Formats: sequence, C-alpha cells, structure tokens
Amino acid sequence: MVEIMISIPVIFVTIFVGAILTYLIKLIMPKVEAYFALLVSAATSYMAFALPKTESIYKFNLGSFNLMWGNNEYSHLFAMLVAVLGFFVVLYSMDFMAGKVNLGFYYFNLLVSIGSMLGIVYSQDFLSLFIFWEIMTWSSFMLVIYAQDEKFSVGIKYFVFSAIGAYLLLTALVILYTNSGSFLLEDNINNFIYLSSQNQILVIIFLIIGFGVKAAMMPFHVWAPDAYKAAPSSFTALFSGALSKMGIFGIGLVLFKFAIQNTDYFTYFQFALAWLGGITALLSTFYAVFQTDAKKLLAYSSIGQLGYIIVGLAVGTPLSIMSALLLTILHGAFKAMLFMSAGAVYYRTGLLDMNETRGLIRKMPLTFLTALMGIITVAGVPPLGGFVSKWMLYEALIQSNYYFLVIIIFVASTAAFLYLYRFIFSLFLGQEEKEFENVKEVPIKMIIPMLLLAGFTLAVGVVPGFVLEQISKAMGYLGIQTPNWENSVLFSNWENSSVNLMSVATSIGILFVLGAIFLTIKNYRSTRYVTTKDIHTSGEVPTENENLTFAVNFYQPFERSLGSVIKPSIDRIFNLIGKNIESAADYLRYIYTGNGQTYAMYVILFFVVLILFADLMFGFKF
Amino acid sequence: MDSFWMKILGFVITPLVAFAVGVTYGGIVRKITARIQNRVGPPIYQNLLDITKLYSKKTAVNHGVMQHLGPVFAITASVTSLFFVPVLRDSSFWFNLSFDGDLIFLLYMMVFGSLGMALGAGQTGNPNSAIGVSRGLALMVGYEIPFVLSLVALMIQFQTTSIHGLLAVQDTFSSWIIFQSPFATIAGILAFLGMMHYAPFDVPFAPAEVASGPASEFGGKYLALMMTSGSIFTFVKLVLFVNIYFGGAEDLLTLILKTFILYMIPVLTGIVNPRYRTEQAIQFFWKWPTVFGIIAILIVVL
Amino acid sequence: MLYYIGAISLILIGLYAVLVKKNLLKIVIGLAIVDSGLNLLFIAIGYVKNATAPIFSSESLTADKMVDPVPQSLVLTAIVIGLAVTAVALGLVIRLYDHHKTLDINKIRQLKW
Amino acid sequence: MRKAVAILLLGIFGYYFASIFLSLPFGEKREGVGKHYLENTISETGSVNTVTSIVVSYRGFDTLGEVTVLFLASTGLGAILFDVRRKKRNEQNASPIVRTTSTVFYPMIILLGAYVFVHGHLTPGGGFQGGAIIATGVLLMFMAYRKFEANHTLLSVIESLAGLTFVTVGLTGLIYGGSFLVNFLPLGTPNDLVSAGVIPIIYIAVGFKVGAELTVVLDDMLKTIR
Amino acid sequence: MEFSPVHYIAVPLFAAFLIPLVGKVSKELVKLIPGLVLLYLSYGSIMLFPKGMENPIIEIIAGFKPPFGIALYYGATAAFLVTLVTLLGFVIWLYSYKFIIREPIEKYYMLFMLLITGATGIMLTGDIFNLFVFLEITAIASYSLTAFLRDKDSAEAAFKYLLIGSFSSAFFLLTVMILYTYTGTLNLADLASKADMIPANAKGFALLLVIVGMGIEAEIFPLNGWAPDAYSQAPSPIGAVFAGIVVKAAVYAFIRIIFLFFKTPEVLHFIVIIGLITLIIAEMAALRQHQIKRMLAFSSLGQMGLVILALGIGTTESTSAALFQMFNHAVIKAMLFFAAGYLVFHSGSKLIDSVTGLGYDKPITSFFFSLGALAIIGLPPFSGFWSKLNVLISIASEGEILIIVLILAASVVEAVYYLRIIGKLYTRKEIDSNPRRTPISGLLAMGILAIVIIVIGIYPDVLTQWLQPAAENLLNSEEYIQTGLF
Repeated sequence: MVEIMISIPVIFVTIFVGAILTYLIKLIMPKVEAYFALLVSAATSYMAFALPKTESIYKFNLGSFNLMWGNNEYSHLFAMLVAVLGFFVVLYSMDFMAGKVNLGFYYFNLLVSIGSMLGIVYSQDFLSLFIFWEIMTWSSFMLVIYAQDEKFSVGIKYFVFSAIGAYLLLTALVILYTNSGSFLLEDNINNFIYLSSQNQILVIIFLIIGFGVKAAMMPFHVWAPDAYKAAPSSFTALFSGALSKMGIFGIGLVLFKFAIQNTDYFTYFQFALAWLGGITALLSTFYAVFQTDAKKLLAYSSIGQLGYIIVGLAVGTPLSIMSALLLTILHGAFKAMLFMSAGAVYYRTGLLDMNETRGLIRKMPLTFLTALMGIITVAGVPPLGGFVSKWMLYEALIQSNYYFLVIIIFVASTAAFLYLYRFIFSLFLGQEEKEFENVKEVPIKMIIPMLLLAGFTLAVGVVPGFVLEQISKAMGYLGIQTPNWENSVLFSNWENSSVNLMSVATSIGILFVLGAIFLTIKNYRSTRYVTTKDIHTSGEVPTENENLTFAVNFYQPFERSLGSVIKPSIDRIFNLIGKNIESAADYLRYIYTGNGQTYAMYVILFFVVLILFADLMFGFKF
Repeated sequence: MDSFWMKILGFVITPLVAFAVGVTYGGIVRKITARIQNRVGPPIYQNLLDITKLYSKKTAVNHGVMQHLGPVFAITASVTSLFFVPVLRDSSFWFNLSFDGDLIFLLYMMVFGSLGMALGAGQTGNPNSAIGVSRGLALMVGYEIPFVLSLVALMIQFQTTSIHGLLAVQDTFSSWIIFQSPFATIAGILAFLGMMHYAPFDVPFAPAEVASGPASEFGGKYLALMMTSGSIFTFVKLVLFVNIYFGGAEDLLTLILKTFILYMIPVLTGIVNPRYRTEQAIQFFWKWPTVFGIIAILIVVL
Repeated sequence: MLYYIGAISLILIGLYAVLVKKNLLKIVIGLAIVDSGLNLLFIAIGYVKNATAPIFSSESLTADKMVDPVPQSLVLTAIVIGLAVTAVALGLVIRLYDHHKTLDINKIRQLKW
Repeated sequence: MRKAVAILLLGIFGYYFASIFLSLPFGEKREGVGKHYLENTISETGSVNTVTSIVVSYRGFDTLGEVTVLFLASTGLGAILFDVRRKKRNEQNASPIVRTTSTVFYPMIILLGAYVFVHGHLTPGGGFQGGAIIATGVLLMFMAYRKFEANHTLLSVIESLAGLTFVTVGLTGLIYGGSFLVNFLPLGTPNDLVSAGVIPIIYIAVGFKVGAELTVVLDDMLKTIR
Repeated sequence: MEFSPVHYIAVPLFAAFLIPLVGKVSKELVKLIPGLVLLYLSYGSIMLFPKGMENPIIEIIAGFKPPFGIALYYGATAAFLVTLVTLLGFVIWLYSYKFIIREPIEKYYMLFMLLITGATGIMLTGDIFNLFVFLEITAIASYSLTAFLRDKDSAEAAFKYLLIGSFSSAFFLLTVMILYTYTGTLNLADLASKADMIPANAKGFALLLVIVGMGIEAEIFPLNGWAPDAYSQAPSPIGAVFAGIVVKAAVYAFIRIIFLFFKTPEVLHFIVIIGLITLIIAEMAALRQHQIKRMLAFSSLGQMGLVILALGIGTTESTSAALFQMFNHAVIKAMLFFAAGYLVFHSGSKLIDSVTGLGYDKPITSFFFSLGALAIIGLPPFSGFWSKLNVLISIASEGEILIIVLILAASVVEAVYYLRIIGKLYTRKEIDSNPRRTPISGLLAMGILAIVIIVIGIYPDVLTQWLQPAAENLLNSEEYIQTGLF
C-alpha cells in the first residue's frame, strides 16, 4: 500500500495542491496555514526520502511531447537536500514569519518553490525540467519581492538574470530537440553526438550559462546579493541552500552527460569553467569582506562557495567531483544555518546592518553557537564538515595540474576568514549595548532547525561516510569512477596524503575538553562577569557615551591594500549595459513622434523603400 | 600494549618539550633584542617565570563564555597541530598523529586557534582587540599567498601533500628542499616572517598602537594559557618549516639548532625594522614573495 | 490612357495633401481626393471602347457592347465606404477642434513616445 | 523639408504606380465574371440593370456590408459627437428666394429620390443614389431654414427598421432559399416595375436607410456649427 | 434553421440594427442583447467547430456559386479563429457590462456588435472585395470606438488611426483593382487559381500593396504608429478587442493572401524579418513607456511581430505555433487589458507609477494582472509558455538560432517591463483605500480567462490537437482553391 502511494506524481500533487490549499486555508482560517504548510512539507520530505530510486518512472505526454519523471541516485542526492532544507525552512518560518502580512502568499510560493525544485531533480526530460525551472524562478521571484518596500529593482534584476539564463537554456533545449526529436534526457544524451560540432559547443555553453546563472556564476552573479538580501531570511536559507544548487545539478548533468561527449573541446570547457569558478570564488570573497549588511555578506559568501563547487565539478577528477557534491550538500546546511541565524538576529532586533548590531552573544547563545559552527564550516577548519570538502578540493586541484587555480582558491578561502569573523563579530561579539537589553533567544521552532543542521555539519566533519556513500552513488550515475573513501578517513591519489578525521576529532575533542575543564574549574567560578564597558583602555576609564565599538570600515587596511583590484565592479558593467539598452529604447521611442502625418509618411516611405528594394533586387519577380 | 603506552607518553612529552623549547626561545629572543638595543634585558627564563606567575594568579573578571573559551581554542589548536607534525625524522616516538593528517590539514588546523582567539578577543568588547583581529586577519591573507605558492610548488614537484612525503624526498635525494627548489623556499621563508608576527609585521599586536591587540583584555590564567599555546605554536611552526625546507632533524639537538637558526631570521629582521602599516605589510607579501612563489611553480611546471 | 493619368494624378495630389498639409480639414479633403482618384481609376479600368452602360433597357442592347459592370458596382460600394470614412473623419475633426481649438496637426500630438 | 520628402516619395511612388497601371490595356473587353453577369443577369435575377443585379443580388453581401458601413458612420458619428457642445445656430434664415425654392423643391427632391431607388433595377440608380438624393433635399431644408430639425427618433427607427428588413430578407432567404440573401420571390418580367424578386425590396430598404442615415449625419454635424 | 457560418455575420448585424429599437424600450435590454447574441454564436461555434475542422464548409450567399456570387469559407483556420473571436467576444461583453458606464451605451454596443461582425467577416469571407468591405467595417467601428471616450486624447488617437487606416484601405483597393483587372474575378480561390495570368511586375506591385495595406492593420513596423495610441486611448474592453480580435483578423487575412498568391521563399523571408523587427522595436519601445495601457499596446505589437515571424517561417509546425500564439495573445492580452482597465480606474491615472501598492488594496484585480503578465512573458505553467516553446522549436528546426536568440532577448525586455508593474503593484505604500471595487462581472470575465490560461498551461493538449488541421488549412492553398471553387 505504501509502495503504491509513494510515487513522483503523488509527491507533486501533495506539494502543489498543498500549496494552493495553504493559500486557501489562510483565507478561511488564519494562523492554521503555517501548520498546514508544515504538514505538507513534512509529507513531501518523507515521500522524497522513501521514494524508490530506480523503479519510480512515470511517463506521459503533454503538448505532443514525451515527458518522463523518475528518480535516480543523482536526483536523490539533490532531492534529499531539498526535502530536508525545505522542511526545516518551513519549520523555521512558522515563528519567523508569524505576524507578517500575506502569509498565504508566502507559504504558497515557498511550497511551490520546494515542489518545483523536487520537480527539477525528478525530471528525466528537459521540458519538464524547464517548466519546473521557470516555476521555481517565478515563485522565488515572488518571495524576493514579497517583503520589499519602495525599491523593487532587486526583484527585476533577479528576474532578468534568471530570464536570460532560462532563455539560453530554452535555446539550447530547442536545439537539442530539433536534433533528437524528443525532450527526454536519455534520447538527447544518446543523440548528442549527431549534433554538428558548432551546435554542440553552442548548446553546452548555453546550458552551462543557463544553469550557471542560478548558481550565481560570475559574471552573472549580480542578482544574487540583492535578491538574497531582499527575500525573507527564512526563504534566503532555502534560496542559497537549495535553490542555487539546482544550477549545480544542471551543470553536473551537462558536463558529465553532454560536454564529455565532445571530446575535442571538453578540456577547454573544463578549463574555462574551472577558472570561471575560481574567479567567482575569489572576487566574491573580496566583495563579501567589504559588505556591511549581514545578508549581503552571506550572499557573496554563497556565491564564493558556489564558485568552489563549480571548480570542483569542472576539474572533473573523481575526488574533485566528490568534493563538489559534498560541498553542495554541506553548503546547503551551513549557509542555511548562517542565514537562519542572521534571520534570528533580525527577528529579535530588526537589524541586519553590521555597523549597528553588536554584542548579542549572551542574549542569543544558541543562535551564536549555530553561527559559530556555521562559520567554522565555511572556513573549512577541522573538525567540522567544511574541512572535508575543502581538503578534497585542494588535493584534487593540486593533483590535476590546476596549479594557479589552487592558489586562487586558497587565497579565497583564507580571505573568507575575514568576512566570517566580521559576520560573527558584528552580530554577536563586541560591546553589548543598552538597546539590545531586552533581546531574547529566538523561539524553539527556529532553534531546532539551526541546531540540527549544526549537528549535521559536525557529523560530516567526523564521519563523512554517510554522505559520501550517497555521493559516490550519484557519481556512479554520472558515470564517474568513485575515489577511495572510508567512513572517516580521507584519501587522495598520492601516497600518505590522507587525513584520519576520527583522530583529528578525538584529539581536538580531548584537548578542548581538558582545556575547558581546566579553565572552568580553576578560573571560571572565581571570576565575576563584568560588562563589556568595563575594559582596559590603556588605563583610562571609558565614559558612558564613548564609542567602544569597532565596526565601521572594519577591513579598511585590507581594502586599501587591495587598491583597485576590486574597483571595476561587474555590477556597474551590467548597470551600464542596462542603461544603454534603456536609452536605446528611449531613442527608438522617438520613432513614434505622435504626429499622425509622420506616420502617414512612414507608410509611404516604407512602400517606396519596398518598391525600390523589389525593383532593384528582384525586378519585381519573386 | 607497550607501544600504546609509548604513544600516550609521546602525546604527553611532545607538548612539554615543545613548551620548554618555545618558552626558552622566547626568553632568548628577549635577551638578544635587549642586547642589540643596548639594554641588559631580562633573564632567559623570564618568560617561564611570567607564565608560572600568571598561572598562579587569580583572574578577576571575564566578559563571557567566548572569552573563556578563546584560550582553550588556542591551546587545542596548537597542541593538535603539534601532534600532527613529525617532530623528529625516523623516530616514531615523536610522530604522534602525524600520519593521520597532511600539510593541507595542518594549514587549516593552525587557523583554528587564531579563530578561537579572535572570537574570545571579540567578546571582550575592547576596540583594540577588534582592530588587532582585523589587522591580523588581513595580514594573514597577505602572507598566505606566497606561503601557499611555495607549498603548492613543492607538492607538485614531489607529488605529495604530506610532511612525511617531503621528508622522504629530502632523504632520498639527500639534499634539503632549500637546495632543490630555492625559490619556493625563499617565498616560504618570507611568508614565515609574516607568520611569526615579528616586526615589521607585528601589526596585530603592536603594543603601542592597539595595546597588544587581541590579548589586551586577557589576564591571569587566560593569558597564561595563551602564552603557553603561543610558545607551543612557535615550536610547531619552526618544526614545520624545518621539516619542509631544511630536511627535518634526526635528533633533538639538530632540531634545536635548526629551529633556532630559523627562528633568528624573523627575530633579527624584526629588531632592525620598524613596523609596517597593515596595508604596506600586505602589499609587501603580494610583491616579491609572490613573484618568487610563482617562479617556483613555473619552474616546476615547465 | 488619359483617364488613367488623370486618376493617378488625383491620387497623388490627394496623397500630397495628406502628407504635407497642416490643416486637418485639408487632410480629410486629401483623403477624399485619394478616394475619388481610386474610384475613377477603377471605373476607367472597367471601360470598354464604344460600349454603353450595362442596362438592358431595350432589346437592341447586347452583352458584348456593354462596359464591365463589376467595377461599377464595386465602386458604388467604395464610394459609400469613402463617404463613411469621411463622415467619421469630419466628426473627429470637430471633436479635435473642440478640444484643441486648432486644426493644425502639428499641434495635436499629445500622444507620443 | 516635409514637402521635399513628400514630393520625392510621391514621385517615386507615382512613377512605379503609373508604370504598372499604364501598362494595363485601356478600353478592351475582358473575360471574367463581368461577362457572365452581363449574359445572365436577366435570366438569373430578373433585373435589367446589371449593376443593380450585381450590387443587390450577385454581390448582395457586399451591399449588406455597405449598408452596415453607412450605419456605422451614423452610429459612429453619433458616438463621437454624442455630447458635443451644442452651439446656438445663427437664427437668421436664408433669403426668401432660397426658402421658397427649397420649400417647392423639397417634396420633389424626395420624390425623385424615391423614384431613383424604386426603379433601381430598371434604370441607372438605386438605393444609395436615391437615399443620397433624399438627403440632399433635407440638406436644402437645413440650409434654408435654420430652425429645421430632423426628427432623430424617427430617423433612427427608420434606419433600424430598414436595416432589419435587409437582414430579415437575407435570413428569410436562408430559411426558404437555402442561402443567405437568396431570392425567394418570383422574378417577374424584365423591365417591369415589380420584377427582379427581392431586389426592389432591398433597394427600397436601402434607400430609406441611406436617406435617414445621411440626414442623421448631416444633422449631427450641423449641430456643432457655430 | 441550422447554424451556419453566415450567422456569424448576420446575427450580430441584426442585433446591431435591433439595438436602437430596443433602446427605445429598455436600456438594460440593450446591454443584454450583445451578450445573448455572443452566447448564441459561441454555442453555434462549438457545434460547428468540429465540422469545420474536418472539412471546410463553403456557404454560398445569395444562391450564386462562386466565383459569381460571394461565398463564405469556413475552413479549419477560420473555424479556429472565429470560435476564438466569439468566445472572447462573449467575455469582453461580460467585462463591458459593468465597465462601460458612459453614455451612449447604446452606440457602444452597436459598434461593438459591428466590430464583431467585421472581424468574423474578415475571417470567413472567401471574396477579396468582400474582405475589403469587412475590413472597412472593422476599421470604421474601430475608429469610432477609439474615440468613444470623446476626450482630447482619444479623438487624437482615433484620427491617427483613421488617417493611417485610410491608407490601408486605399492600398488594399488598389490590390483588388490589379487582381481583378488581370483575372476578371474576385473570389479568392478563383483568383488564386488564375494567379498565373497576372504579369510578374503587376503581381509584385500587388504584393507590395498588400504588404503595406494589410501590414497597417496587422501592425507591422513601421506602419504601426497608430496602434499604441488607439490601444491606449480606447476603452479597456476595446483595447482587448483590438488585441484579441481585430488584429487577429487582420493578420489572418494578411497571411491568407500572402500564402495564396505570393508564397515564395523571398517573401516568407521578408515576412520573418519584418516580424522580427516589429517584435524587437515594439518591445524596446514598450520598455520606456509610462502609461500602463500604452505599454500593453506596444507589447501587443511585439507579440504580433512574433506571430508574423512564426507565420513567415511557413512550416506546419511554425504555423500551428503561430496560431497557438495568436490564441494565447488574444486571451492573455485581453485579460491584461481588463485588469489594466480597472487598475487605471481604481488608481485614477493612466501612469504606471500610480498603480504602486494597489496589489494590497485591490488584490484580485492585481492578481489577475500579475497572472497575465507572467503568462505573456511565457512562464510555465501558463499557456503562453507552450506557444512560445512551439514557436521556438519550429524556428530551430529551420536552423535559425540567431532568430531564437533575438526573440528571447526581446522576451527578456518584455519580462523587465511587465515585472516592473508587478513589482509596483506589490510594493507596500500607504494609499488611501479606495471604496470602489472591481464589479463581479469584470472579475468573472478575468476569472474565465485566467482559468483558460491555467488549464491550457497545465494541459495544452486541449488546444494543440486543433492547431494541426488549422495550420494545414492555412498553408494548403491547393486545398483552398479546390474546395473554394467546388
């Protein structure tokens, strides 16, 4: 009975109908809709987990096209990410969004975007993939504009870039369709070699850019910081954690199912993409360092991490792909944690400007813990999960002759410490101010997802095996040989290059506990807590109103030393392009002068031009 | 069973030795500095005295849990790093966990402590601490580039990422890496200058500017623990560099000799140089050291 | 042949008025002239030399001595259509004059761009 | 500037236009439907006026459209000039000569118009021509007597009824004759007044309609005159 | 009396003649008559539709066989479009029911009926001069309706429309002359069979005349200067009529004539290019509009450019895609005009800026507008996506990647200006809550269209099965000639 129940159409019906019902329930019985949304997402997540991986294929025809939905190992990996994060985000939203307006709209779009992401990963044909892709785009667009006030260019920017991506995607799909006569992935993969070489390259480039836009690949990342900032934090967690991964999903598919067939150019694609990813990682890290808005900072960080993932995929050795996929999953977890904790701060203080927030650690200890584990994971410091993926990525890069790329990645991840410290320092550390006196820890429904995800990152850091297993299966689907992996030991191809995570964790754990015990017994009880106003300032006692917070221009020296490296902002280039198009449009508008006589003149002019053209070119013989 | 206890013993002894060496070096450095500056200077064991005194002191105040845990992070990181560095070549007693992690792991492990310190310093609410941390992190981005360039050059050249691998290479060729790839070594050593935070790269802790930066709010046992960790960490870095560039050491004496000489490089540089501004320091690393690192890689690749 | 030239000239004159004259009424007149030209042209096309009107009012008339009746009937329709258009155009001109107090087409261009 | 451009464009246009049309043979007999109409008009429609038979019978649908166009013109004008400011007209009537002549000629003109459309299938002329003549008569009255008012209600009823008659004839044809506007009455003898089936009926309706509509149009416009 | 194609013309005409009489009795009845007529026609359409899809129905008028009499040609394409027109016409009537509150209501409905007559006449007639007559009926009704609001701007718009429209009729009449002179016939099928009798240069000249004459009505660039003015100044339901009915009829007639007489590769290429230019320029111009309805007008021009482009490709797929796009554009643009009508009404200003925040005050109308905007951009799961996809596929199978890229670039521009409005609608702003509500008939009209959009978006096969025969009918001039002449 249960086996029959759980199939892909049932999942879709559950979530999409559930979304509509949520909207309707909001109209009838307010306050219930959040619980209903939770129920829907829980059911969906459960079914996504329980869905059999191979036998659940569902074929049908729509608009004279064959379509197919099915689950495979690769899909399953991403589906799990979406399912877990989706559920957590809904759970988190229950308190985070409580009391906001238009909640029906919010939950509707949230559920639709979760459903469409599942749709993307379960699609076994390009058409339904594209349909779900667009549904995802507009539902997320709705959420981006959901909370906006006077400024709405953010949503448009997001949508325009999405549209550019989607349309490139569409162009590629159409070319593929005319080649194979079908939208099924399988047919297209098999018939790809019959495409002319030029079209092959075109298709691959279009597909990669199309997917890459969602993955915020440079130079198409400009939408991301603003859109991430504009969306409610709860959704941003999903946005950055899962939605952007759909781009990665697509790039993986394109690279290892299509591009790899074009043997002549595959290495060039890899090379270009890897460097693009590397530059994405580096530049976005630099941009992140100078942000003052917590969510924008995280957004740039997100872009950077996606850059690592793209690098990992593009380098294409088994180890690098494994690291990329692991980072995909992990990034979903830790970026969700970070956005959720930023959201938690926002929930209590209404602030996201890092020049203004400060000293919340004692008010919100659990949120701080989440944020701390989040930044440790991002930084790639052992013993949390980030290290595993970073380590694999470096090993893979060093071993695959991307010498300079590895430097870039290294620098990027070192520079990441800067913004990570800024993030946690500005929100939680530093002076405790009076204005935050009444701030409390966020409600339990927001804490649970954050802590569970934090636990997950720790688990990956110590025993990554349980994730690597699914990843290696997914790599099997992509047709890539799996590297050596053990439950908690990392291997690379080179001798002696391995890390035993268990002993690392043991060592750190024991020493940490010992140190903590030592200090606590010997010290903590004997000290008394004093406020952060009570500090040494070279012997002077600070007055009440003295500014003791160092927050504005936190990394000014660094900025100065970077000099003009980060000046030519890509943002500005796109703005310039946009402006030029608009002014071109403005000029075109002047064709319509408003004078009816001129229009009449156009008619005669057009006719005369046609006559001359017809006479001189064809002699009136068509 | 025997080896197990030996191992445990190793875990206990190694930090002690590292601490002793580190503290002594610290004392010697203070002495040398004083002499060069035409002062008498404190006795060599002054640092040990300081630490002991601090351990015995009762700490009066704290600003919260993170300040409390900051030194713990630091000591955890330095001791764990120590465990993962082979202190002596061919002597399993000093190897500890060094087969369980490689160079890349170490690079990250070494950051762990700084991160904890920075967090602890952040909670104190002292603006100087935050400034110090900001400078330190920025500086780190500076010297990381040549250092990584150098390491990557070596890793690619010798097809290994583990310290044991590098040691074995130096063993088989019976020549140190400094002779096999001098450019990488130069880049590494220059980065080492920054890593040791001696002048001209002592921006994060500059006593006159930011009142010792991150540490300014720590006293008593916190400071003691931090100093301990610092001493051990100095030793770890020295051993690491000796292992990588100077063929490691077969016995303790050689190790001490080599590390001391290596240590003198930043120390002596520091004594005769004034402090850079932060951006100058960063830009310094992005000029010649980086060029050397790139040359090193190019040599390997070509 | 001359009929053709005359009709075409009428059309061109009408078009010229439409394209150049500023006064709305003149433009409407121009349109009417174009219509007349077209109608004349069509009638001229239907003409057969030495033939009479296509009405069998007496037995002596035969079909092959008559002009083509189709253009005539079509022109009948076309005239009516032209009339209707002119009427509506004049109505609009009245409206426009009411609003703008001018008949200069260059001044009646609120809707642009 | 505009003039120069217009002349240039029209020059080119005229050149090609003329070159196409001047190559048409002038005044020659042509094969085609026209010949068929001429040969069969009496036997098929009973109308001796071939133009009328074409207009009302062969291409009756066009005429329906034509009537519609006129109807549209009056409706459209009614809509466009619906609430235009009614100006007070100059009270002064025309000179006595004009008034007298108009009064005398007015019924004659109406009669002539009626004659023209009743005899549409026999003589040159027809509904449109007749209707136009009637409207001319009304125009004459408008010019002569400033206070002359057309009865709008009556006119619009006439308009509608005439239009309805046309469509009803058409639909009756659809019902009885199998196709829209088909002749369902006997053809009669050619050259008789009562002949040619439905043609006179339609033409009478058209005549009334055109007369009424043109009157309405004139009236609408006149009301706006200063 | 069985339902036959001529009812499409005769019944609304009858109604139009009847309305003034009824108006003497009751004003309410005047409003109801068009609805009843359109309901009857819709019912008839649905009955007749399957027959027309199978075999073309030729209805003879006045009992004379073509080419001597006029015949109506109810083929698959015409069936498809006429059904669309009647159904859409009904919805537009529903919307007008409460929207048109300005006198003379009686004349409005008369003109509306005549407009429907003219549009269906264009689609149905099989005679070129009759086509001209119906074009004129449509045009004059349009002029009058454009000026219906009788304000400064609408009169101006109507005059421009009339001016350019006169050119259209003059050019088309010239075409008729040339064709008649050489072939001696006026029936389209007969003309097509005798097209060889026309000398090449006359035929070429006729082609140019058709392109210009019909191009004006089909709104191709640069002949569409009148269109934005007329669309934006006419009452909103009439904007919907223009976008959904009038231009469809014009494009149908245009492409029918082209396919019958001038279907050569050069001409088709030219049509593709002209469609593309129209698309791009219109979308670019729409980007910078400040008035919501004017923007919709430009968007409409762009959409028609796309349709013309797809028709110019000239394959069965592309033609069916074009018909699909026509359908979608009619439905979606009608909905957008409906919603925009009430948005303008509620905000009291035609400017885009003034809708800011209305999404919260008038949620349902705003929702419909947003839905329409998303649909016309071509986002799944709305109907607009499928037609765009089909168009693109049909172009791609001709290997014209560049055209695809340009179309999609234009679509991006389109997305920008539509989303700008959505963004403004849902931007929070303190506005005085407006007690006026969108009346239920308006919402019902939009709701019907929304349901159509979503249903076809989710299950396009409802419609696509009819597209194939319609497209084949449009392309197959041989069949047209044979069936048209018996």
